[in-house]
Amino acid sequence: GNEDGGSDNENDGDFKVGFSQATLNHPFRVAMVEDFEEYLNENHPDVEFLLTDGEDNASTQVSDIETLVSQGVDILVVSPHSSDALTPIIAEVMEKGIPVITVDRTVNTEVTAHVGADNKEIGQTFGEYIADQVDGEGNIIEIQGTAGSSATIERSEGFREAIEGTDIELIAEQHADYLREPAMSFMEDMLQRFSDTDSIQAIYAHNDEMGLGALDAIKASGREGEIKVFSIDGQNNAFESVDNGGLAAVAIYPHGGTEAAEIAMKVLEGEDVDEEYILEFNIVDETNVEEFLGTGI
Amino acid sequence: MDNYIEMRHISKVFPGVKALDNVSFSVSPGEVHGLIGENGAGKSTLMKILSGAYKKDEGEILINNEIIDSPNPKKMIDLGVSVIYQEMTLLPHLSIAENLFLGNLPKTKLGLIDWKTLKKNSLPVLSRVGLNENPYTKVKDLNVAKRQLVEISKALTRDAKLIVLDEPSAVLGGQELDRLYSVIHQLTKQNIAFIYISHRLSELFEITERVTVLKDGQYVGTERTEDISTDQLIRMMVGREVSNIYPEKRGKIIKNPIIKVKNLSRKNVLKNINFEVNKGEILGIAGLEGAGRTELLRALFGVDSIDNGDIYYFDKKRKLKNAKQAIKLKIGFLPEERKQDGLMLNQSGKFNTTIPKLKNISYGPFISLSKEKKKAEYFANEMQVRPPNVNNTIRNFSGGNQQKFMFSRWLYSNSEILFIDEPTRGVDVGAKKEIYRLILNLAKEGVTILMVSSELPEIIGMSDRVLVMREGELAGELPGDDLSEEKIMSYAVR
Amino acid sequence: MSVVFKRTQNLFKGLGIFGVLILLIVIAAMVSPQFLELNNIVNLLRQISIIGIIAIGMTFVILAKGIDLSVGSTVAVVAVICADLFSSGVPVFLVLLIGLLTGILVGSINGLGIAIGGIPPFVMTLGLMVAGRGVAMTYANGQPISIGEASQKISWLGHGTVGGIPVPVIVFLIVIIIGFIILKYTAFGRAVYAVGDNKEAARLSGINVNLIEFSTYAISGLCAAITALILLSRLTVGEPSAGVEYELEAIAMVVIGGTSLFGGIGSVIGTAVGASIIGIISNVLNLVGINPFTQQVIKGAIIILAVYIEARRTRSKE
Amino acid sequence: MSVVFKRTQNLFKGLGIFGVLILLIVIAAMVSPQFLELNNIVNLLRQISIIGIIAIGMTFVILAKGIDLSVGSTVAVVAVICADLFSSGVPVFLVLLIGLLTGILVGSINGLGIAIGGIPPFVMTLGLMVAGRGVAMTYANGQPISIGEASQKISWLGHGTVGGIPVPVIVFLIVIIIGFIILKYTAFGRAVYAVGDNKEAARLSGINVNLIEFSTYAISGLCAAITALILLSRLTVGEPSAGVEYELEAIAMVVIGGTSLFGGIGSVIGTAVGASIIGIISNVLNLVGINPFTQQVIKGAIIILAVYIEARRTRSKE
Ligand SMILES: Nc1ncnc2c1ncn2[C@@H]1O[C@H](COP(=O)(O)OP(=O)(O)OP(=O)(O)O)[C@@H](O)[C@H]1O
Ligand SMILES: Nc1ncnc2c1ncn2[C@@H]1O[C@H](COP(=O)(O)OP(=O)(O)OP(=O)(O)O)[C@@H](O)[C@H]1O
Ligand SMILES: [Mg+2]
Ligand SMILES: [Mg+2]
Repeated sequence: GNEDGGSDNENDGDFKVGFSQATLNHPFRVAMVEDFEEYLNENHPDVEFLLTDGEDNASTQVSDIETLVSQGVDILVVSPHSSDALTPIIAEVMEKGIPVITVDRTVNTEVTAHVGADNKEIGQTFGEYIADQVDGEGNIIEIQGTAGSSATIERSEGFREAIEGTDIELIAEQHADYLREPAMSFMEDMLQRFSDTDSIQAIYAHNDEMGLGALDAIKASGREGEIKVFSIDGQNNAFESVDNGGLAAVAIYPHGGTEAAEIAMKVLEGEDVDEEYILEFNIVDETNVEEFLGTGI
Repeated sequence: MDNYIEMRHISKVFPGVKALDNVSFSVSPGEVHGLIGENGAGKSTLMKILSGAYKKDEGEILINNEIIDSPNPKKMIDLGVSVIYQEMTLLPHLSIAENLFLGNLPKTKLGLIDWKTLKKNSLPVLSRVGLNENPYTKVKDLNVAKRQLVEISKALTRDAKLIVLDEPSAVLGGQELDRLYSVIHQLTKQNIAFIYISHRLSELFEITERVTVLKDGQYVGTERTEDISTDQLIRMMVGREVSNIYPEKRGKIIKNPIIKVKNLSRKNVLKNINFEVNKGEILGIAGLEGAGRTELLRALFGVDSIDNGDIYYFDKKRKLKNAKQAIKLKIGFLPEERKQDGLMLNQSGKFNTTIPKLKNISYGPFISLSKEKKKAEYFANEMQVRPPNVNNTIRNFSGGNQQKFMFSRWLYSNSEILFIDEPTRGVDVGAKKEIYRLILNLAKEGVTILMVSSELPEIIGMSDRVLVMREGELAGELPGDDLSEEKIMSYAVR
Repeated sequence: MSVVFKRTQNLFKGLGIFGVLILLIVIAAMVSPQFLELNNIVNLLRQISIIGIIAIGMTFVILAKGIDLSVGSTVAVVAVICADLFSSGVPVFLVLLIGLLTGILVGSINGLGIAIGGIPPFVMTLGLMVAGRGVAMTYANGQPISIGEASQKISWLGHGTVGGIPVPVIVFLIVIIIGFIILKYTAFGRAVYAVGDNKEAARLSGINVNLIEFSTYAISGLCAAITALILLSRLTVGEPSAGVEYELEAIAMVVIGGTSLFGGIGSVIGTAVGASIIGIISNVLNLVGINPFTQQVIKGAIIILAVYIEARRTRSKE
Repeated sequence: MSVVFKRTQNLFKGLGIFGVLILLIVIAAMVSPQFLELNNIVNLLRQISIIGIIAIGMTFVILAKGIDLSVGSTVAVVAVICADLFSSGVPVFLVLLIGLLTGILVGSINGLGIAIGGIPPFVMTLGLMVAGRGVAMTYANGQPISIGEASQKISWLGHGTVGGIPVPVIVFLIVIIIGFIILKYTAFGRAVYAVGDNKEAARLSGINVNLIEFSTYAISGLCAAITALILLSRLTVGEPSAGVEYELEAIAMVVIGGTSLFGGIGSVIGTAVGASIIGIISNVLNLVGINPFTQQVIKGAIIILAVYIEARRTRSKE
């Protein structure tokens, strides 16, 4: 039984917030959770916070949510592994009267609120920006995240839509699991395959780690003047790299951890919230990098 | 007399070895047919071809005068040929009953295994070989002798018309052998034939009607046992005279105890054992199966803990904790079950020879491969290993030759004390004689030897003194010049 | 006496890791009051079922001295194909059948390569793990495939309950019981043990070793397919990335349950216990609300400890 | 005659999977003109080195009939700790030393649990794999730790070259050579084979079986640490998620190289060949520019095929 909302002057200590994270094997995901928890600690230190790690596996995340519900959470915050797979369980939770906030990724059922940026939109906007940076023509290599993950799919789709109709050619692609080392190895192979000068204009990497890995490979080959590297997320070391003339630009993908925490508390305290909270995103390049140094994840 | 089974012009080549070269022979129904030859002569290979386990390169197999094309194990079993291999082929983690009927388990109407019937069917078969065990006992919990009996029972369950016994006496002792003989005798009356492989020629005279001899993969001849003498058989096998396989005994051994055992006890297996062994002495240890002889050697070698008592080596009390310490004291141990406890089967002959003392072939920390080969070859040569290639994997050597490598190992290690458990199991006459000569020479050079054996002639022929064990106790001691089977047995059973 | 002694000893030995499980349950109940609530137990059982079913198939493979790394990819292949069929409106019954057959097919490819081709199981199933993932990804173009309308029709498989027990749990139990009966009461089952124990000896006893080996992989593929279908019902999408690392977890369940990776020793009951142990650890750590990173540390430690206790006990008896 | 015959045959047998490697190289050169370019070869070798070094350590473990699933997590633990030390300005030499010792320590924990505790290697190292990952994540708080200024000072390890050969490749070669010498020319190496072949016989031959088993895990941990340090130099960050699935790839290299998972048979040269085969497949598929999903299908197929060819050849000789 859920004690529906609670009375007005209820103490924070009675609240139990459950957060189901799709995976913690990624800095972006960790930062989201950390900011969320930090907000609670600072503003509502008595709220009980439960966190689960879906281990990059939809079915594990479904189990996690079941466990959180059986622990009697008053609100469920979910950063879904993938939209469709989490839809049934979230619908189930909503039916039980437990409010649900989705972060970063939506599901195909009604939820109390959604917080997040739109991966596809970022892919598209960033794609247009990149197209602009290479003057609308040339060869680009895409380094994708984990195969089949929705961030990968959407970041790729948006990007492809953006460059469609331009003279830009996508000459190679590979999955590097959002990790630096595989991206670096792949880039090394590509530098062999396209060994002629000016045969590659830019690299589009689905996250900063991979972008930095590719950049290292390019530097090692001495072709850094020739190839521009673009990446997404907004890690501090990526900003530093932009500042030092490494990465050409970084699209900040806001994770919305803090915002989600704010909204969650509002819901618990019975306030009205918007159904959708779309986060703004920024593109950081040498022109504006200074304001962002140190603000990243 | 019609032949039940006939093998014609069989040849088989292994990489580098012609194991069988145009061998023909036949067995009649109800006959016990001996098959003998030196280690590596090709006996086991011939039987593996008969069972369908190996493919022959040339030749044909006939059963009841019909050619069997492409024999395989299942087919040959169905045709009534059961082979009990030298290396046992029971499944240790399954029960006796399952091993007996594997491939032919009784089923209920639902098609499930009928465990009750399985047990019921097992009991009479087991009693036919005199094995008094719960059929649900796992085979791994049985000792070698009992396992061998299970193997024989297994053949019985398959309505075998021909049972091949590849060196049963290599694992069975006196009592079990007697029981086996009587089982064989019974079965031949029911027209079941046997092929009996053995290196103990005396057995052949006891139970076989005919004997076929192989040498170096070739057929030498088949003789009626009544018509031939031991010496003639040996000549056929070895190609020369081998007389008097036991060497001349020496006189009295000077009292100079190298090992002193005082009040040695180990829970349930060894009870308050006291004795001494003198330098250069060959001390025989006799007893029935399960008397605790193996356990005694293991305890002395430091690989089984002892509950009570002291052991002195070279006049110093020591409590050996593992084989390493024993080897450091220049003690060597030839275990009874060489495959389980002795050999690294996937490694080469030279590897197996040199493993306990790699220092002897090393320069500083590094092994010299040429030294390794030279040393191993030297001892393989001493032991007359066949084929004499120490680079070959141990697995591919015949049983007797594997044992020779075990001897090589401890000779190579310069052992001053040697514990040998059943030293000549599966070893051919020629090699046996070599081994006996070798043991005696070692003793003459001052090596102290404890020899456990179930073969009484061996104990009598070799020992300077004999200890008889019974149920974990020392039942008696006999001087070397006053030994007879009767005397030993009178202590062993009571 | 000796027989009675052996018997009780065997019983105790059979209890072995089961005793560790009971210990774990007691501890879990102590640290978390919710643990023993019916809801949570049902939950827990359902969670275990998913990989547990695969682990039962894996038990057959490992008993016969093999290993199957391809189960996770098999799940993905079956999931995307069936999702596609569902979304094209193919009747439920037919899709389920095709799904199971696909699983058996993948298993059979493993079986052929290993039993006939003589390829070491690790390499063969690793190859199929990599290739299978590629097939699933290619088939689905890297995207999850929604089963669409069909989600209603097969919802019973993942979400239904019978007498309060979730259908996946019932399926798991059935798989365990069938597995138990096959291994203990059929000639095939005994042959699996025989092959794992000593291949050569099994061959010489007239067992068709190739056929037995082949069959264990087909069974493993079938079990993976069952899991895929349950997942499909629960998630309503077939993800080409489904089942990643399932092979490791399934093998862990089997091995923690006391089955030897060197073949011939073990049982499906052990595997069920192993699955429960792994499931309980995750569940209770989540219930207590421990930080996920710390959870991993504790989880690893408990796995080691559980098997250590069992190893100690077994050893001290000798 | 017979001896000469045996010799050539042994040589050929030694060639075995090496022959498959040569075949693969020929095919690679045919399908991609860039493949044989010096640059690419250097590249390829460097890529192989990372996991190849781990695979050499793994060879020791597997030869002694063990398995080490914890290598990937060991890489992560060493990487984050050393990154942290680097960023705190600890001298390079000291950090490297601490890194290597940490690797040996993790390996030693495995070794203790297995050799003394009697825990099956799969479970022990799986437990440490899970727990180790948790430790790395906790230590780094889930975020990559940058090595900061130190990146200049250890750049030589990941990026340097000696006579045109990258340092990681040189390290890999040294590890191979040392591994080869130990296994072939030292008493310890012999003991590893003996233990893997027949533990009881090894014990009765005076080998300290526990010590040998223990040491193989320590060696494996050391190798994982070497890889971690090279990665750290190459990536300039210590990622707590580094090394995921390295264990699988390392074991694959060992097994493809002909080492038996049942112990006692194999060599580091085989492993080096296995590593090369895996490396070449990825490299050439990238060079040819095949779709990533299709790449997986082809990669899996080639792995199976390579070992199948070898299995065929070995078998047909019998
Ligand atoms: N699998 C194999 N591979 C290679 N050579 C083999 C193999 N099996 C047997 N040989 C060789 O074939 C020959 C005959 O061996 P076999 O085992 O038949 O001898 P045996 O007469 O049974 O000897 P023993 O009395 O010692 O058991 C030997 O030279 C042996 O080394
Ligand atoms: N692994 C074991 N498990 C249980 N009992 C054992 C085991 N090994 C030996 N025994 C028992 O210990 C006693 C002594 O056995 P041991 O092998 O020392 O006898 P032995 O005189 O050497 O006889 P054998 O000729 O059979 O080797 C026997 O009662 C035997 O059944
Ligand atoms: Mg033989
Ligand atoms: Mg004995």
